[in-house]
Amino acid sequence: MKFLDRFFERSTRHVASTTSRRRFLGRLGSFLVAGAAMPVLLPVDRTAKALAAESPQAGDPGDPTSCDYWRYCSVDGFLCSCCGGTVNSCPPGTQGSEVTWVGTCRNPADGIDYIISYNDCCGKHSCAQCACTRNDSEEPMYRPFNNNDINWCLGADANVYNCTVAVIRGVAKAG
Amino acid sequence: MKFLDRFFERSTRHVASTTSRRRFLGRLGSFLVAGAAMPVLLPVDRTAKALAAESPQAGDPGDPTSCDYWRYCSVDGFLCSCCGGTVNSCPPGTQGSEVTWVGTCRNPADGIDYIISYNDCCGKHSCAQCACTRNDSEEPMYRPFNNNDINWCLGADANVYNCTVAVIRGVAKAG
Amino acid sequence: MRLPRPLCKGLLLAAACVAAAGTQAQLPVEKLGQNTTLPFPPDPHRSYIVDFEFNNMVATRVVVVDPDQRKVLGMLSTGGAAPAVLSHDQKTVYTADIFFERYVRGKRTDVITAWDTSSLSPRWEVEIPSKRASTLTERYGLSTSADDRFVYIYNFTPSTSITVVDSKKQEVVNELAIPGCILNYPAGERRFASLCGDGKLQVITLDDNGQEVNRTATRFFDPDEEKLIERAVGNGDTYYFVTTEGHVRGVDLSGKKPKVLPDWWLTTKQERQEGWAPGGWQLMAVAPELNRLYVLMHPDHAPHKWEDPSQTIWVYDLKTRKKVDTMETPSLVWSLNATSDDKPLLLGTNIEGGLDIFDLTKGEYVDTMDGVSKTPTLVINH
Amino acid sequence: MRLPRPLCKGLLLAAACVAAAGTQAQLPVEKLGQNTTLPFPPDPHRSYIVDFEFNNMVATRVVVVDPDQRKVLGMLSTGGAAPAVLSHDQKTVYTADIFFERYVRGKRTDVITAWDTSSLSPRWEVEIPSKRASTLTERYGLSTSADDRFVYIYNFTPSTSITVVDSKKQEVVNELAIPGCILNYPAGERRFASLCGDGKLQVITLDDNGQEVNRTATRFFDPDEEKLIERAVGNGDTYYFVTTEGHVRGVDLSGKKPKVLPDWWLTTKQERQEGWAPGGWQLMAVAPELNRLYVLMHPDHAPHKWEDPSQTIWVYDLKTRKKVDTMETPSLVWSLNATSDDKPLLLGTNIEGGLDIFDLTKGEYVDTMDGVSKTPTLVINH
Repeated sequence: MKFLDRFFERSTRHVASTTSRRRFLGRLGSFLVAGAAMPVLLPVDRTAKALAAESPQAGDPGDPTSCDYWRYCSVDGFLCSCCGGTVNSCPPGTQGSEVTWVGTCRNPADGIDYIISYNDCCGKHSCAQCACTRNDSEEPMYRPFNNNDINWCLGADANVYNCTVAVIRGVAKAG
Repeated sequence: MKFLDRFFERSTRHVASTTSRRRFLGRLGSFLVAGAAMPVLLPVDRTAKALAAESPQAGDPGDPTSCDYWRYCSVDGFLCSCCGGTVNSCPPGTQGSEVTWVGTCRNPADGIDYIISYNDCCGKHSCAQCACTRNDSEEPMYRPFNNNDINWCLGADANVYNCTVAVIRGVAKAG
Repeated sequence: MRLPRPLCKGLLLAAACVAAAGTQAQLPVEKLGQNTTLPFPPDPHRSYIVDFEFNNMVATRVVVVDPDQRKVLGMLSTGGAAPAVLSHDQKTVYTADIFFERYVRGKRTDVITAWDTSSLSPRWEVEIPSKRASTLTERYGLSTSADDRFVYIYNFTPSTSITVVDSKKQEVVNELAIPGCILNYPAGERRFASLCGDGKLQVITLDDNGQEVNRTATRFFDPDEEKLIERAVGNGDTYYFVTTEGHVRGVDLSGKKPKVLPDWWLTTKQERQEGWAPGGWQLMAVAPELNRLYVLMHPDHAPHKWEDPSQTIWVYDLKTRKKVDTMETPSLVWSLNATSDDKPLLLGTNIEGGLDIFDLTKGEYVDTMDGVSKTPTLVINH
Repeated sequence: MRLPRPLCKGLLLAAACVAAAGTQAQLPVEKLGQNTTLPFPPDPHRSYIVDFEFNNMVATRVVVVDPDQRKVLGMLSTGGAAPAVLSHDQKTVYTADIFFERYVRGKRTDVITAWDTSSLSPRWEVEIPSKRASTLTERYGLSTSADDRFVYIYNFTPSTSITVVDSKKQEVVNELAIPGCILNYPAGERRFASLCGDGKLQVITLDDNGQEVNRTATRFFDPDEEKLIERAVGNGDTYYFVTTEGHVRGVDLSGKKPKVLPDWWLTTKQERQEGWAPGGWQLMAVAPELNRLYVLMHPDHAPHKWEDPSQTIWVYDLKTRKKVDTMETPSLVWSLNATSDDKPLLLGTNIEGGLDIFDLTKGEYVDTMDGVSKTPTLVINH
């Protein structure tokens, strides 16, 4: 799909590292859709970006500078890992927003669904590196805390968006 | 030259429609370089952009939305003809700068060298259409009124650059 | 002797003048043209592309184009990825701008800017509370009453509310809390709806001073059963919403209480089984004179694709609710809008910044204006 | 039991933990990291890319990168295509910003912003006269005295002058008219030169209060005979200028009066006949520890190509003034800079926004960081 290489990058095999929307809906709405297929777990290729990657932990596989990385299953923006920050810390001189949206992503290493908060880092303008959009556990805007089309810098001193981090906030569901 | 298609557009045959720097230097500095070759006059292809072009006058050949157009021999910026203006008028809502730089361009129709003022239109940000850079009669910055690396919106209410027009101000030298 | 060109024209000595041009006729000295204006009323196909400038998002723009001539007519410079809406009288573009004193920091100022559609210059501005929702630009974040008296601005802090600006007084006259609800779908002169997280549609009615006189909440959909995309399309006071699976829910807001219309599907059961579903940003458009609905459709539906662009547009008759046509484009289109005249165009912003043009009389893709914008989130028309 | 990962590390139970991870060990809950800082002193290869953002030019940036790790370290958000310069003590990046109240209109405010090189946050700012030259960013539009006490800002209105900011007092202490001359090439603690349209080099000496105590003008070149590109390269107090044809003119500014150095050519007569000449934006760089000069060269010289990018870099020994090497890169490079350490890199901004990296110890192109900026006019290093 040529879309992937242009407007926004997106994992070509992102199904591998994420859980399905139905599963997520189920968790939130106490409503489990029968037959939601378990996604096939594929290995994530890190070789291409090895130099730029942060040191991976065992149990947290993948390249945090790649849109493929499992935690980015519902990210929509620039990856702070490519902007001078890390997967869970803001770049120098930016301020992390204290309000945020959350997604649920499956870690392919342990099969566990984690609650990930996508905090926006703010106060400098668009980093414009590693644009990544993945909507796996996104909801329409009437469920704002699960929506990634909002500039969440509203929780910072200036609502000017620089990039997004992906912070593990807990376990949604054991694998 | 792949440069032409990327960073800035520039006429691939711009020599055709312009006079040489030496000739221009000669005019300004009362100093005529012997042997400055007369550029070969090639036809300018307008077919590709026919739909977007303004009506050409006889005697003023070429497409004012193309970097090839003879008057643009020393332009460096966005062509107002592509931005809602024309070859010599500013787009709606922008203000023309009253100070400007000039170049000397040869009109291939009559072989005359014209003095062209490149007025910048200001008060909106970069038009970002038809980027064009041609330095044929440009001088270093210590001759600022012949330099196109300056944002000439300094002569407008706000020095915010939108695009550039090319206005005939007189004849530099008959062909 | 060199005949100046205006003289040539005046004397109608065409042959002589061409000859003169061929030898030594000089082009006349010119003046710099200023104060260019666009004609009024605007051509019905004139299009305004809301450009998010995602790689910048501080200084952003609306690009004004003539899709028939494939010509850029000008632009508006906006602040902070401002939403834009056109007044019904065609005279004004409203943008809801956010400005920071040091562009990315310092004092924040939110304003409504009223731009003249002919001069493309600001006619007036009014400062509004610094609460404007900052989202990937979508419709109904900013709207106007049918008589253009009121401008409604959607706020998200993350509390949600609507700022009401009186365009006659040029001042803020109200801020209405809409807890749990989002956006403002305008209806008539004094009414707007908001879509709520509990599946209801809330409708607020104002008086001529912008004060609330009525508020209702009507069950509309079940958010635990389906995802109803908030990026609806309006046709007069009727709005069409669609779910991520292709289930259409319409509502008529012309009366005191919303009238929920019979629901229907974009797809047959077989098409759904084949994997067809809608997707895109502003994924639906209506051409009112044709009474047709245009929807970006995907052949390989998956839940996470609901905001993806597409090269395929399905066409529906809104009376029969049947699919009547398909259009294809070489670009990946993300947002649609149709013009409201009787020879309408469908405009689609593609993901490379271009504008795809479809002739709806012929029912086909015509051309693409490449590179007219950077991150075009929406296209709007008079 | 699921061992939290920190516990795994603490107990050094590597094998057990890996096993646990393979089964059901959970990743620990994390906190959002804030207040990230870069190490001080900075790595000698740290590079600052001045990004003009030509398609926007209102909200602009400086991108900070580690070229060895090919890593973006952060960015500064600047206003109005601000020039940037580094203090000699490595603690500060100065930018000369222009802000408009409504981004493209309204009240203009010019400031010098002093950014901390570790926190990449503004430490202080001082308002300066609204005269700052607005040009395609080039060196010596903004510079600092050797002791970092004074910051010199080049003004163009089109009258030319230099605003002097005292970084200790954090205030403007002087504005010096430099009629007919441009830029500020700093020398020593209290001196700067300007290049004049009459071919002279003007040198102004200040006292500790920023007041002028001496001004000289020295004949340097003949502007009717040659075009001397103002985008010189400095090596301590010595500056190298080059003409569009490749004629090098050096000047030593360390003394009271400028000492013009013997001129020389980048090319042999034969190379000139073959069409070799320099071209580019910041087309020259010096690696002081190697005492070498690097110049972007064109094989097909024509007068209008003097600002064109190139894939070819010629290397000169500054002592012998002889060409000693050639480097080639796959990109079209527009602006150069070399680091000042003893294992220097040459950095080149290419016209697609990338940064080309050359290892000067090996004398070869190493790699390109693609897409790290939009319109990179300059790269600067500590």
